[in-house]
Amino acid sequence: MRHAPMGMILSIVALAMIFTWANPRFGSVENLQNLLYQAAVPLIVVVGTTMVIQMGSIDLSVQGVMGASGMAWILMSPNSRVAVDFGPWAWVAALALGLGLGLLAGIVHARLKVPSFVVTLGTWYIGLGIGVLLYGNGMLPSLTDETLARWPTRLTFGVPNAFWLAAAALGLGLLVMNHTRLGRGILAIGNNETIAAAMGLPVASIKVMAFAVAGLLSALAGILATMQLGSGSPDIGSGQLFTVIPAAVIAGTALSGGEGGVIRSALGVFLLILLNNGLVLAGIDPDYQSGIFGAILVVAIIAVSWPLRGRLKVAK
Amino acid sequence: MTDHSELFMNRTISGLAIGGRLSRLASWHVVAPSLVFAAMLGAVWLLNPNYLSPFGISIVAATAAPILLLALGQSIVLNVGSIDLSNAAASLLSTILLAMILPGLGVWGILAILALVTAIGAVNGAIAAYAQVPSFALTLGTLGVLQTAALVTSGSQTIYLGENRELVSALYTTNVGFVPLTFWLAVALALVCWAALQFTRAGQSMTAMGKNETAAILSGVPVRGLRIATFAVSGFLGGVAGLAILAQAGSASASGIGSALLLPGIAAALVGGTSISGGQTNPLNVVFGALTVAFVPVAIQALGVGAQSQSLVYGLFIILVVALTTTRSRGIVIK
Amino acid sequence: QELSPDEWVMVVSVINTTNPYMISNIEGAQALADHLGLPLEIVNSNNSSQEGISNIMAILASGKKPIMFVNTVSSSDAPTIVDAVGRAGGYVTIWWNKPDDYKPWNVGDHFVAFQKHPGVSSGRCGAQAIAGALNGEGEVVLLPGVQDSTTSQTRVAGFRAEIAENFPNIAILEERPSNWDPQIAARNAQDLIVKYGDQIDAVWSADDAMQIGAMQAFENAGLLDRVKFASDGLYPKTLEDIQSGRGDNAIVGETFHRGYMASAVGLYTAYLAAKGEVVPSALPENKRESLFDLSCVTPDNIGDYLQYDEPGAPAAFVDRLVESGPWDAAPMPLVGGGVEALPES
Amino acid sequence: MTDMHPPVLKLSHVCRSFGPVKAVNDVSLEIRRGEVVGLIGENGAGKSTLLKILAGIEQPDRGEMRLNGRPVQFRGPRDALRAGVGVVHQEQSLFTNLTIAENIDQHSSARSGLERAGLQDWGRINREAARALAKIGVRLSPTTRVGDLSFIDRQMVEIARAVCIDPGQGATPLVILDEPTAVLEAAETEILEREIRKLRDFASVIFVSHRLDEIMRICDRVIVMRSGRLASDKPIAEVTKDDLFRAMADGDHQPVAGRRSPPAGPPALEARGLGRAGAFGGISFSVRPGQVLALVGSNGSGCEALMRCLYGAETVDEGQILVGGQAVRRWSIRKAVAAGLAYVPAERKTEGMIAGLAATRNIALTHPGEGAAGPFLRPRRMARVAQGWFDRLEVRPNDIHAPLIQFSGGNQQKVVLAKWLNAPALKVLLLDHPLRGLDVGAGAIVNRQIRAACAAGAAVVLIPDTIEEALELADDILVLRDGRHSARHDLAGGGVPSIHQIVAEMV
Ligand SMILES: Nc1ncnc2c1ncn2[C@@H]1O[C@H](COP(=O)(O)OP(=O)(O)OP(=O)(O)O)[C@@H](O)[C@H]1O
Ligand SMILES: Nc1ncnc2c1ncn2[C@@H]1O[C@H](COP(=O)(O)OP(=O)(O)OP(=O)(O)O)[C@@H](O)[C@H]1O
Ligand SMILES: [Mg+2]
Ligand SMILES: [Mg+2]
Repeated sequence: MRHAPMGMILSIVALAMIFTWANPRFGSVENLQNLLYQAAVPLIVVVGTTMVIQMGSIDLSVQGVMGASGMAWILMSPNSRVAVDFGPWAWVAALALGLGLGLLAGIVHARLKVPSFVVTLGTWYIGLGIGVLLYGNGMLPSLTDETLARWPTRLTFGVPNAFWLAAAALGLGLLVMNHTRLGRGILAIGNNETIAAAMGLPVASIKVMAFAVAGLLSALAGILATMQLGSGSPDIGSGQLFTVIPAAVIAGTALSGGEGGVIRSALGVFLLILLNNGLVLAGIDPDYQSGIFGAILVVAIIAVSWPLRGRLKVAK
Repeated sequence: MTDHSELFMNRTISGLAIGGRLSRLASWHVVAPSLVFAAMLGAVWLLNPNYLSPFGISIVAATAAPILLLALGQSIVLNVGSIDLSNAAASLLSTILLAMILPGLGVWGILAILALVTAIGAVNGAIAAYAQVPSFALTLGTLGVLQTAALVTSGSQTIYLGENRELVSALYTTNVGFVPLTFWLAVALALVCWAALQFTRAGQSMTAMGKNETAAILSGVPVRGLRIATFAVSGFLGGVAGLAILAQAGSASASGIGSALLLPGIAAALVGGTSISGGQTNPLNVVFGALTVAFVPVAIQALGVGAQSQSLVYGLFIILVVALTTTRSRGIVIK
Repeated sequence: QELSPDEWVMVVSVINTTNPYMISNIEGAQALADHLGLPLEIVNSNNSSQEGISNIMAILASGKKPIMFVNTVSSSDAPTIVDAVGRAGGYVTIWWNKPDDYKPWNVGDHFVAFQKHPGVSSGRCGAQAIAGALNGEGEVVLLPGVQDSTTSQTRVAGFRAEIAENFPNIAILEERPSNWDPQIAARNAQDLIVKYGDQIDAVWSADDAMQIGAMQAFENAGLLDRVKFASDGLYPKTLEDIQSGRGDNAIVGETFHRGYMASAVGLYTAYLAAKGEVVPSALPENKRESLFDLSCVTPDNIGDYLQYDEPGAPAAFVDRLVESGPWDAAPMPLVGGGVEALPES
Repeated sequence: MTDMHPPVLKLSHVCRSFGPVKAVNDVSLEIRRGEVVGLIGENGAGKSTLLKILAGIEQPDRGEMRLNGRPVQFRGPRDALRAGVGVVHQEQSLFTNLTIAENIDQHSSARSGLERAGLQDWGRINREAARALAKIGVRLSPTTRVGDLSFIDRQMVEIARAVCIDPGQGATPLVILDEPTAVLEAAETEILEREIRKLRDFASVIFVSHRLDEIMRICDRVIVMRSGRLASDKPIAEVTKDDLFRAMADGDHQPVAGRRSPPAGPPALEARGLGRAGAFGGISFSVRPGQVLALVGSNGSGCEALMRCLYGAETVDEGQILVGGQAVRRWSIRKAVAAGLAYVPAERKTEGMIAGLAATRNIALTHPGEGAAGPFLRPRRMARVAQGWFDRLEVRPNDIHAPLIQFSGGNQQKVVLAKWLNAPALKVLLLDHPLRGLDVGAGAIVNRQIRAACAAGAAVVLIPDTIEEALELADDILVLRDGRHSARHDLAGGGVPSIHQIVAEMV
């Protein structure tokens, strides 16, 4: 699957051409900015998701973590519910919450040896629960600080700030995966965990750190999504999981680990965001939207896998 | 790692081997699902014995039935190393279709729908087998397609089953030992699945395939056919789950119960000791997995947890239960 | 003969515990339970039929008899829940969603009633408000809720009927169902802004949660000042926006109904049946499948409704309710019954 | 010269059991500085287990271990690496998705400033790897992905990794090689031998092999294990090959039955002008029932690809395969198995067996025989079938229900063979390195079974470990060079070539 990016890029270009043909506004600068803006949150999430998948584990907790940290952030930032402003401490607290949930997942998974699928299903609900508890019975907290609320949409060099934040997360992901011992350790574990342990890699610590980074990034995404919406909700992450995992998978990040990369997953996110946006712009009947989405997903992965078929190939 | 069911396979054993056999039988992951469930029952009984009244039991069993059916299909698919994310959607679609055609076609309608969802499963399997795409991604796509199919065939309406209702509702209203027939049907199917895995060539080959597919291919195991068959079974069991849901609900809609059964189904399979990386499942333990998953809300209720803390406690519970039931033999990689 | 708190429990089942409407549901149930001296259990469905039913079942399994108000996640949940409540020896009122053919009088006394606010009049309120603000001419986009929800469907039908009947110069550009979810609404709104540019004159949403998301999207695009909004529910945030005149008085129409009223009325109906003061099978059909009055709110008459959000309003409402009975408590008298007839459009 | 240093390794009364199996039973030994010690023993004697204890993968149940005079207790492989123990495991253990350099770096303890900050110092890693590769005379680019390497090249990377273990402050590293030569060809074995001799300057070496010649050439001392115990420990000068045989073996092994003259008759398997792009081309041969054909060629000559094509596991681009005189169409593994072909792959763990599945079930996987009635299994008869094979092949331990992973390599191979021998009508047996990692006794058992299969009318195509093996077993030898037919020898017909001659034809 190491040659997938070209296929991804071609699919994106092909889709873009079809959609532009269906509605010329698709290619407008305004829509490109819109796409970058919409892609920002899943892009941040997908960096962490990809790391975890490359390690051969899976992280289902993103929506819960987003909900918890989004709520924590808005309640500590200038908002309509409580008159407080902890400034940067709101960020610190919200990110720490995400980091904590990631650490919890990582530790339970790596030390207690519980499959990551279940642990992160658990932390998903825990995060959601924290979000719900923070929400309490009060009224909807909305951002009262104009500067903060406008920050994600504001353009810097023609690109929305939200996307710059995502780009920074992508850069971090690339740095970690290609130039740190943590990243290379993640790849080694994804390739063969037994060997990694036999080679004396600190497998458990690497796993914990990978989940921690994923939790941190989900928290960042939760903050950004809250800022984008202008108000807080424990459900702020809803739907993200079913964007980022397909994105990583169609981009060739094998769920068995060891393969893929953040750049590819990012392309996967763009493909899905573009698909959704294009279907709206093309005026597809909403009844059929998830069906078309699913069908294209199926066709896309078949197209990616078809040339790689082989008698002894194992695709799980 | 060892397979306790080997016990049933050979009675001509030497004294030394008996010891090994016994320790295999008693190994924790084999007994864990039932013990964990029993422990939960015990704890709830201590908190409030009312929950274990015949009525309480019948309610838990009724809730567990569709979860169990989906979990069975899922564990069969997990056993070959794949995953079926579309089984709950297939089940939902079958509920809707059943509600639509049962009044006209009666029993034939049931058979037709079961055949249809089995075919849908087989198509999933065929694509996975012949295009060699990862099932996770593939069935995520099918999930979307099936959701749309449910929405479109129901015309975005709730379909209320009027005529011929008794054909399915009897499954729910008939109780055997406080427990509705739907649950016993699911248990019977679990037995069939267990026997099929243990005592048929296909079942044995599926397990082999889940443990090492390359070696299975090179051993001449028909992996494509088996993958298609597994997904078909998953589809079929999804259809039966649809039947159980309709028996209980008497109505169906695209966002109704069933749409959210995917994760409970997977959780039940895992709590039942099925390995997410393939090659290990025991359908009989999945019964306890499903009961546990259905019982967790009751346990939370019995603990007196407030509505706002429910998610949090549920999350902790899932982790705890699976932590107790996971197989951790040396050398096994937990992903 | 009062009902014993050892034998009976009041249950309010809500779709989640963060939506303002649902929070209000809980407040109403609490106020009534306090008034009647019964314990209250809260069920959180977490937006999922499966979880809702599981949690309700868990409460039923406790052995106490339930007096229940259920805000169903999906219409098809109703029969399952009603059946289980019957087996538990309790009484239930279903709010908002049930299959049209599923009639309380065909089921039994334990299915006390089905109650809702009419969606058609809600849609009509929104259409009138928007048409008025646009002087009868302009282009609108619609953000319905979950596609197979009757609540959303009836509201959309009402909106479309009102426009078709009375406002020939208002054009509906597009419908984008947004799942009652502010974020999906915001995303769809963004895409629609790109698609239609400044063609859009007004946005109608099937509930305030989605309107909040849509307004944010238009604000981000710098278009909030020139687009009008109407929706259903008058959430606190919406009330605040109307009062502050956000976006050059962007919100032009709302409907008024409060969650605490719905839950108090529903629970009280079931309570009366449990107590035997009302025999459901002896009631006329429109009291078992009931439509309550819904008020249209505009920035002009909003002052009339502020009293219902004062602290203590739920308790005051419960007092009125117990005095006047469930079908005649201001400001939501029973006005009709049966399946809501969709207007031809 | 008297050695002033404490022994590099000293084991006292080390034990390790797996359930009832005493894999390592009260072993005490010393390895001195600069010594190369051979470790031999039958399959299942406990060699790998002992080495795993040294590598920190297994913990001893009892006994003491001292490295360079200090008592050590390894909680994991990391501790062992830190203490200076480097290992080439019996199974390959490389990360196929990483570069050669990164794999080699796993054993190095050098850390630059960049790395102490958690960053990957590609410069240092690549430089050091290049040095390690040059040290053992392998020309590979350190930045190549290991997944892109051939099997042999990977083995060389493993060795490079083990030899770059860092001595640390004054301490002598211990390099452990668990059957490193089992998968190597003659030329590479020579390189390895040279390298091991060089290691003497700064390290001690434990070297496991079933090839006694190698042991005699390389080692200073040889330790023999039998059933988990130390059976003999003598300087190489004091032993002969025969002594070693006797020390290893529990009993006498019957010699392989002599070569029979091949029966006349139609060929069971025939290749006509077979070719596959990038692997081999223009290959023609035929093999008759009862006949053994050996495919001989050096690393990369295309033998293994050819065998996979015959089995239908790979597609051919040109030519024809004929089975029982009939040209096959749309050939596949399933059809091959149905036609009575059997294939024992070289990579046993990953391709040959289902490690987690019980031995009975591995045997019943393809041809359950009387173990099944139609689609149904008959567990009791399945067990009887398995027990029959366990007895015939002398599989140890004698527990047919144990998962295959719990058997030693040689015993696993016997079970793999049993799976195929259980075929009701075995026509062609395709054997890729069937004796890889087997001891002399097990090898003899396997060879006897191959002969028996021939006698029963099966044709055998064999890729042998060594040319000696080919000369011993085969009726016909086909030599391949760079995927092309290079020579053919009809041994049964009388023309027995010398090893030299065949080597010359190979390169
Ligand atoms: N400076 C370097 N020296 C040696 N090898 C390197 C160096 N940088 C990267 N590599 C190796 O080359 C491979 C390709 O690296 P690259 O940065 O292109 O990653 P990638 O496969 O494109 O993943 P991604 O999608 O995350 O960018 C990596 O797997 C790494 O092992
Ligand atoms: N993980 C394990 N569980 C159970 N038994 C084991 C395990 N590992 C090894 N054994 C048993 O311990 C004994 C020694 O095995 P070991 O692998 O050390 O043999 P070996 O001398 O290396 O043989 P070979 O030459 O075939 O590699 C064997 O009987 C084997 O079955
Ligand atoms: Mg790159
Ligand atoms: Mg060994």
